[in-house]
Amino acid sequence: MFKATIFVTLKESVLDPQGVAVKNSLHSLGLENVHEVRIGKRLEVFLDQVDRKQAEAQVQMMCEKLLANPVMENYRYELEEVS
Amino acid sequence: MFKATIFVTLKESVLDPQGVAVKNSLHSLGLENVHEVRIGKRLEVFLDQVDRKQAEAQVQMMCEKLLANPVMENYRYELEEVS
Amino acid sequence: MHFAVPIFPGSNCDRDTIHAIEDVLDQPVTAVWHQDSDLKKFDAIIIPGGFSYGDYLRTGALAAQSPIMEGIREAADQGKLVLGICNGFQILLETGLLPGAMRRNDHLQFRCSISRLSVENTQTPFTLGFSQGEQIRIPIAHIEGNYYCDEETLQELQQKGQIIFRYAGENPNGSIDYIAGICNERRNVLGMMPHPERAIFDWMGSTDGVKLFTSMLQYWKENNGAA
Amino acid sequence: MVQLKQKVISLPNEPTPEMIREQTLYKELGLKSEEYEQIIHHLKRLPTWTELGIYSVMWSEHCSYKNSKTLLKQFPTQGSRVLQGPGEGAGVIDIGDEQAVVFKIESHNHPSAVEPFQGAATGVGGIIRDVFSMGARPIALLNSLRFGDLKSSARVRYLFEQVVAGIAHYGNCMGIPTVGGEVVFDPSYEGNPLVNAMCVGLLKHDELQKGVAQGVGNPVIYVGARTGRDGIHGATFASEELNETSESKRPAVQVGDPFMEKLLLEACMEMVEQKDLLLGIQDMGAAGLTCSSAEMAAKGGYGMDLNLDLVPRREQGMTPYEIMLSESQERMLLVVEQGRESEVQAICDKWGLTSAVIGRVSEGDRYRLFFQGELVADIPLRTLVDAAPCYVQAQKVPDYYRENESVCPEEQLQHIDPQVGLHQVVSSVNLASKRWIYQQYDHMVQASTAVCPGSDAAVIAIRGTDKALAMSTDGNARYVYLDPVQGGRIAVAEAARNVVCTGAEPLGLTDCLNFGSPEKPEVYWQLAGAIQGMSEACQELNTPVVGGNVSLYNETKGQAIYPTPVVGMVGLITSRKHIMTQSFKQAGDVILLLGE
Ligand SMILES: Nc1ncnc2c1ncn2[C@@H]1O[C@H](COP(=O)(O)OP(=O)(O)O)[C@@H](O)[C@H]1O
Repeated sequence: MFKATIFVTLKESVLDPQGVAVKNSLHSLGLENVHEVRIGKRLEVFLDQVDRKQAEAQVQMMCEKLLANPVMENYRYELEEVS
Repeated sequence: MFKATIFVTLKESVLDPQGVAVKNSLHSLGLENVHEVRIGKRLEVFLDQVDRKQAEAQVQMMCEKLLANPVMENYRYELEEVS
Repeated sequence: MHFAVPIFPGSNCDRDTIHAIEDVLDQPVTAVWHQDSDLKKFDAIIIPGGFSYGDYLRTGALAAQSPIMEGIREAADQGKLVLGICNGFQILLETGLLPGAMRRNDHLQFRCSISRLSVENTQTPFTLGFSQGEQIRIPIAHIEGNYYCDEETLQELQQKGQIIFRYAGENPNGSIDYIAGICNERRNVLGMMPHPERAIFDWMGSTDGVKLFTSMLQYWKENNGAA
Repeated sequence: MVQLKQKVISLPNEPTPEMIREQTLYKELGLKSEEYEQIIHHLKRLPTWTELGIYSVMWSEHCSYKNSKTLLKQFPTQGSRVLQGPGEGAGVIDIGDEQAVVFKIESHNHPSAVEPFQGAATGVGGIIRDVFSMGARPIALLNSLRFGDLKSSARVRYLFEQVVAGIAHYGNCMGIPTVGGEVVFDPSYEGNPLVNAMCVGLLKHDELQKGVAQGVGNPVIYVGARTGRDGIHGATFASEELNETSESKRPAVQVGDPFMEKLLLEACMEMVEQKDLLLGIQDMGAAGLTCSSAEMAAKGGYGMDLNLDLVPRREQGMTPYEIMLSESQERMLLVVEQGRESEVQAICDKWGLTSAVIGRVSEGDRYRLFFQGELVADIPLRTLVDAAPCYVQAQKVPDYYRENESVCPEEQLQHIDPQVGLHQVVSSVNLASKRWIYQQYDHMVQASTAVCPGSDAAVIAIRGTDKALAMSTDGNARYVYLDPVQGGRIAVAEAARNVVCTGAEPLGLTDCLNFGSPEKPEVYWQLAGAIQGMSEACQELNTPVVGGNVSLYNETKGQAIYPTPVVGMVGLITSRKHIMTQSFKQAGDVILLLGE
């Protein structure tokens, strides 16, 4: 079995309204030295698969087809064998 | 300046409706060997701070007070000095 | 009976709630900005629905940090009535004034419809005008109404009669034990996902929300002896 | 800013005026050679890259209606109740008691084809701003959607689901009920879905605002979200057909922030309540800061100086070109009397909004932009707005129309078993219940919805009166395709019938004309016919057109969509007792059929 940890983040020039709202809220908590917050996703996907190459291909495909929106988001992943 | 990368995940015992939905979608994409998906957040927080200890304390506090909900979430973070 | 309706950036049922109090109870009601923390002069507080702070991070989480929450906490401690509707409920959970947390609806979509509820406990200031087990119809409109708490908390809620409303029939969001509304142990703080302020005239499709407001007024009169 | 003789400079990292001419770079901005020559004529010199960008968006179909203007003149726009016809953010119609209803429909087709969730969401955001920039509080949203055959591909399903979710996201968060709409699935929309959003608002007569800049020296104030590089050239993008290179030319996707817009709405409402504070207000929508500032100045008959260094920005290193053409969402431009800047600022501060004085109204006709101390554009203002080119295209009756003339549908129908036919009709997705859609929209927020989606038209009660407003969006593109004139009439008549069925008298309408490329004679024929038919019906029913939107170039791979005019009609119900719904009420009631 493989576990893929996938990180999906917004592209640089895409507005992250959530990050801005959280930043402002941190300021009002007294943390005025926070000057940027960006929020992305972290997904853990567990795959029944013995072959690393194939696991990799599958993760690649799910990122492209479903997990990340290529118009606005970037992704990267880590793959590790687990039992 | 410090950059904190904070991971917020749902506790094991909490059913994650989004994870379940994504799993089902992956199945219908033909990836039937996916047997679990868990979705969490990854936040990047940039802090104007010179002292590592203080940065750490601040990150700890923002996680406890705001970024994670202790009823259903866990968090962990990594702190790195950036320029 | 003087009501306060706190307004957060992004609240959007504030006006509806104010109108409901005026139309149903004809009592004074004041909109209070989230930066004010002094709520001493009010007898009850209704936290309205909406998308405070855009629902960013977690619904209700950013509003829970507002200065006004101090005032609300104080009011709750003093036994004043605090009602949180929809986003108001979510805020009460995030502040810890009510136990549990809210997740996204199990079908992941926003759901707006008139839902059937059953009144599970009439021994509260909010429901004394209903009859036990009464089936009522009140609109819901939310994407995060999937109430969650751990097993232990659930048992406590059940044993102490803190579950006030349950969805009758279809569960529209996957909430644990069909929960639509819960109160605190002292029963002066109620959080509910359905919107009673949207069910006060026939032309709205239901008038079942009226009794919730009149119950609050009746309770207050009984306890304050005032008219 | 009185450096009168200052010379316009071209920025080092941009093409020089000479390069633009030699390499015909203006074509990349969607300008034709004749148009480029006209610009030179107006400026009496070669335009800089910044100036060219400004002309290109101001002269795009989206902003100038250059291909449709002459046809649109046919629409009746007058009426005893009309307080504001086409030309402002939205149309305004009197409903008595010193109140007026404000409404407008607008397309966001191309952005939705690329990024359906954000495209639809920002479409809703844009139309809401159009309405509250008139001084009105938005009270309802509607939409009209077209997608390809739902069963044909996963992409169509994805577009459909995401568009609905995007509309829901924005409207729900704003707290404006989405009370109606329509959706049709047809293969002609496969690669080019349609997303038209309509907003209805309510105002008191003395709160009516206009997008106009007045008074020499008065400050021009920017309010709302910071400017980023998103959506640059959105207006031009909307005025071209979608093809393989669309992907690469695509502007950075605009992300909607309904929370920001809610703050902007409330802040603007507070300013409107201060009765005499605002002299002019306009939304920065398509073509962003350029279009809003130029139009405001042109309408006021003044010039304008803007200092781009003062524009709040989200990203570093933005050029004047980018600042002027960005279509970042949730921004407004205001003009107030000199000395009252602090009142605006106080309200913005309360709502946590960024605001900045970015320029002044000036005497004369110059539109001048300053950046880092240099003059980067100096344009005769009126040439941006009034001198935009205007085209009357050639028309040609399409072959399909000729071929269809010999078809006799009555005869064809005789060969269909009624039982089979009925079964096919009722099982069509176009006829099916649309509850899956509208249960995702909060249609009850504001607690005034008297008739929810699912009936002919929605009804919104007006608090403090016995009145109510009925509203509906309708359009049947297949009819328009088969016979544009007749189809145009039908679109208006259907909307009027839906409104009447709730107990309302139709007041007027807004329309969105979704067509293919006007440069194709067959498409232009469709457009002309549909407008003619709609105009006739409007005349007949006494329902003036008080606003609308044109979306041309809806094509993929050279194939145009069905000609799709969408009508958004609003009607007045004088007493709540008159409100009707479409469902049968009880067994034994008599059923009557009216009409031919
Ligand atoms: N995209 C949509 N958004 C909101 N409501 C919709 C949408 N599509 C359809 N509806 C609602 O569903 C109901 C039926 O729609 P439709 O099938 O188009 O019927 P009709 O032909 O009577 O207009 C109407 O009340 C309409 O407002």
